[in-house]
Amino acid sequence: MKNLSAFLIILLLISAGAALADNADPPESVVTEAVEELEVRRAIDLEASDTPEDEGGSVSLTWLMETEGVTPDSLGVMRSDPFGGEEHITTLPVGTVMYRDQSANNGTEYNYWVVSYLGGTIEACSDRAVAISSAQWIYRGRIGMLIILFLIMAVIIYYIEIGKRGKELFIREIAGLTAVDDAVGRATEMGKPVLFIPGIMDMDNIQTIASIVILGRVARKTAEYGSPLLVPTCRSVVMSVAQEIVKEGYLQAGRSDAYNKENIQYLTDDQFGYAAGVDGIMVREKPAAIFLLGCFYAESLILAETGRSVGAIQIAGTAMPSQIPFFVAACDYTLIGEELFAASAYLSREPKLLGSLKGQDAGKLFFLILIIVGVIAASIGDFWSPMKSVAEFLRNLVTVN
Amino acid sequence: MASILKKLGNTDRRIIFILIALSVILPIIFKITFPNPVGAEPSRDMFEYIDAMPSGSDVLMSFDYGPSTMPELQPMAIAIATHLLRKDINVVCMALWPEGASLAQEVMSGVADSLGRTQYEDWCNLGYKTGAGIMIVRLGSSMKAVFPADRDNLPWEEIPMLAQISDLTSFDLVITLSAGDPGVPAWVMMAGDRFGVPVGGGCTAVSAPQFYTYLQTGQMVGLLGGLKGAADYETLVGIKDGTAIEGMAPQSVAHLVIMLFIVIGNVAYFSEKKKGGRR
Amino acid sequence: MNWEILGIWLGAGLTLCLYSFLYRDNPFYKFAEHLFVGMSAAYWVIYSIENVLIPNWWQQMFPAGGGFNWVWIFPGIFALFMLARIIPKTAGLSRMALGMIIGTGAGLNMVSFFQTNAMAQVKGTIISVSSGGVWIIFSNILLVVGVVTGLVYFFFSKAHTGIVGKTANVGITILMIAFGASFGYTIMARISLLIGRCQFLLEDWLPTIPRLLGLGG
Amino acid sequence: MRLVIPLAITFVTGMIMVLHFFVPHQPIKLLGDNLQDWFMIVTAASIFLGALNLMHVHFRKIKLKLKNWKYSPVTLTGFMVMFIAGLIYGVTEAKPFDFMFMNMVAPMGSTMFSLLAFFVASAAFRAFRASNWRATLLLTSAFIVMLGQVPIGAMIWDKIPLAKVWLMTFPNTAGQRAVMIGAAMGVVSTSLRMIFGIERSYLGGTD
Repeated sequence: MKNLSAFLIILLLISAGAALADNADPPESVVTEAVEELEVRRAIDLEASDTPEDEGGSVSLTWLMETEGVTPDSLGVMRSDPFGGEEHITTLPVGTVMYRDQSANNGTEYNYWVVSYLGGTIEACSDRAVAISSAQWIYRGRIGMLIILFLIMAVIIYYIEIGKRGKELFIREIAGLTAVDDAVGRATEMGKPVLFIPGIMDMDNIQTIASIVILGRVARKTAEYGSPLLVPTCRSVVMSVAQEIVKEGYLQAGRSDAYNKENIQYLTDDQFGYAAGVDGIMVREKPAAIFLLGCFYAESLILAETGRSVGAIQIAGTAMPSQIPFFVAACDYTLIGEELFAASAYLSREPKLLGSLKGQDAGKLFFLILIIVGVIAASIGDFWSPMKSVAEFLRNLVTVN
Repeated sequence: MASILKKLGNTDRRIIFILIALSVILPIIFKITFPNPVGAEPSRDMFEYIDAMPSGSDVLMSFDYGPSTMPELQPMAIAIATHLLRKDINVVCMALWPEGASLAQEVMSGVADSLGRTQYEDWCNLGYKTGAGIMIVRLGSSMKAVFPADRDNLPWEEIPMLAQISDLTSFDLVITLSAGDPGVPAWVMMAGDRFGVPVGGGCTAVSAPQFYTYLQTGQMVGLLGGLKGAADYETLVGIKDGTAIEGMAPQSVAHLVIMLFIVIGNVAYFSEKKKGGRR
Repeated sequence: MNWEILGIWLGAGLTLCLYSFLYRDNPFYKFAEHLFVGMSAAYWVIYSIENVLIPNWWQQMFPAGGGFNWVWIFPGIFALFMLARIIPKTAGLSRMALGMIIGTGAGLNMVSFFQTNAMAQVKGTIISVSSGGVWIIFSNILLVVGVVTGLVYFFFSKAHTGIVGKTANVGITILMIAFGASFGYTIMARISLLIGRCQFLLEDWLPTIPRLLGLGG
Repeated sequence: MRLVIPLAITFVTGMIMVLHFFVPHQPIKLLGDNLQDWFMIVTAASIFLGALNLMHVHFRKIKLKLKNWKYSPVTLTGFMVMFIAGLIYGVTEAKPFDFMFMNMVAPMGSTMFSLLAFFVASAAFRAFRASNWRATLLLTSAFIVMLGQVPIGAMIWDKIPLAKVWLMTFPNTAGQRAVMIGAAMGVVSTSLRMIFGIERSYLGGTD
């Protein structure tokens, strides 16, 4: 913004100068004479102030240039301190109208002035301006954000703590999850296996973690219904975690005898290699239900396509924005973005997940109300000005500088 | 009818592959070109913003992509670089993706040679750094701390055009050519919102729809989305034989073919469903 | 044969090797794929040495003018911790480096995402919907309603029944239009990449064949 | 106990970055600047880690004669040739390293992803179904965008590009923004859990 205004000022000065020259329109000889008599242009309206919102040690200077007179070769910024020291800080090209002195000591009162050089000597000198540099503790334009962020963080931590103490936190039913049971049931009826694909990322990805939580639920259902569950993975760590989770699920359903470790296998780390491998499994085993939950990239399309072509019910879920559309178009149910995390929180009942979800909801609710009130105020404000300032206030609340 | 459709539904993938390949290859071979009108698109905003900049301005151009998205982003880079250098704007290049450093060199040396601009005076290539968003925040306090030397290890002090650059705010505009993460969001967050430097740029078509929200809020001054954005910019700058403009004809044909595929596929699906068959 | 033509043939040959996957998985594809993985990994390593480690670490620790900046030992130690992962016995040390990377990233992401993707977006949505022409008013209302109902859809503390359910339904409708736009753009992107390769094969590589034959004959 | 120091490091570094945003005063600025410099170096080391891992995987494949082990020497040779060329000649333009990047790595990289065009086409035919109202709406919006993006759309009907611009500017922006705000809240809460050590799965297990 400062750059822009400086630029505008220069532009104004140039155009003003041009306009003056045009208006006067004197004979050429007169102009030449006049120039010789004129003095060298000097800086005027010099202002010095502490650079706001910094770690200190800096003073900002702004000035204007006289419009009439001989243009100097360059400008110099000079400074003197209370102890009598006088120094030349920098040389600047003509046309500069601002400078930031980064070498000031905090708390020292400095005198600044700008000199005009012509032919290596000082030909003109501006008035002096005084400033003391200091450090600030906070960016003023960010205080509003600090307060809102702090409140939301407090709410999240509050809900996590409440959850840890064992209080029930309500989370709505996720539509895709009810479909899980139906899909597994149908696979059983048809006597075909269920295929679960936990994405292609490793266990450090939160989407993979969410996916594995849902795998636990699917495993329990397949164990109850007695249909085989296939889990090909793209990472060896995911494979071992998946084996544990599925085993646990079969144990809970009282069918640990039906658990088959061989059904959960690691294929390859390679993206397209994995897609080709899973395609092979789909074509061979013809699963009746396919779950595509987790972090997917470009291979999502290849997987969903083959799944559709073997006639399986497909339930997908990912937070990858560019893959969601493909899943919506090619699958029967899709958990969109955050629904994936909500589903895993819903199933695991883990306080840290549920609490975060509630805290995020509080944040969303806050913004929602802010938007609604703000829009109403702004719209009424077009006819009744007091409301305009309400809208302006709300807008400032969410403005960060 | 239904049986034909059913057969179509089971068509070997390879036939589909050949059809889509032909829809791209034929327009290229027969050099079909379509005029590419540029409406009130964000690519026009980008062009007008740069066009209004005075010569001598400093622009930071970040090459945040690799070979995998070159066909979309390289023509944008060439068109924007041509526009900037033609207007005598100083271009400082860098990369958030390692491959971007090499691609920047290729683009800039090509464009600069054709316009008679010199490296280190009119443009320079600082190269690649790790750290993405965190590195950009550091650029906000000191450019030289992050780039003590350029891509070819030439010290910062020995590059004349960098004398007037101290940190991100020294730039009048940041342009990012972004293939994903890190890319546009990192620049908008750090350079734009945190340090107040205007941000514009281009991205792959995959991520373009997301960034429309940054346009409405003014967090970005303009955006080129995918090959269409590149073709728009080539049109606006007046590059006649640009690869993106040339690509618009095969792109058109391929879009029609894919839409046709979707329609046929759905007709087959619904007619089978009507017959009582399960999916 | 000059270097330029050799380069084009190398590129074309490898391109065709990869495209052979469309027929079926085969040794040519596997060869090119494995070569690509190895070469691009080396590219990343070389750049992280030449563009990061040498100028930003080594030359800072041992400046050109001589001397030794001991502060720079610390990042070196953290970097070594990171590498300690390879040896199972020392793998635990990598948690220190991981802690630093995750902490720094989380700290930055928390404020940046909140500022840019939440606060600024809310600010951009607080607009007047009573001025301008009918069409502009309609469009602006759609924008506001879309954001509000979309947020309601992703609100998990209330069941989707009654008025909340109806609002969420409006939300998912707008979301589907947005996803449709992403869908269209993504298809465009994929096709563009194919066009780029076809342009290379047809316009750069094909013309070299007669040139080569001319050279040979 | 073994997690105490890493969690402390996460907390301290996270807090420095948060404070760096709000507080311009020393010593926060100095700490933040240093941390950012260090971060670059440690992430560069993690690129090394990835490469070493790759070598390890392929050596193991060869040793145990695992599936497709015959291709592992290709990866290793490719790595070594490129690596040595980079060390000897540097990254300068028109040197062997740059030549290999421009003529081998770049074409292969772009080809790998252009394969997806074919899979999109085949999915268009076999998988994208307007089977429910959501998918129908999605496909309709996609059609408008696909036509509006290319010159042929304007040739069919000159209002199509206008419709596309409107669709992108209003409904698309609204939808993307709702997702964006929601996801930002997710990032805030995840980062918060990490900084305060509530989430520690990334450190490998809990104790």
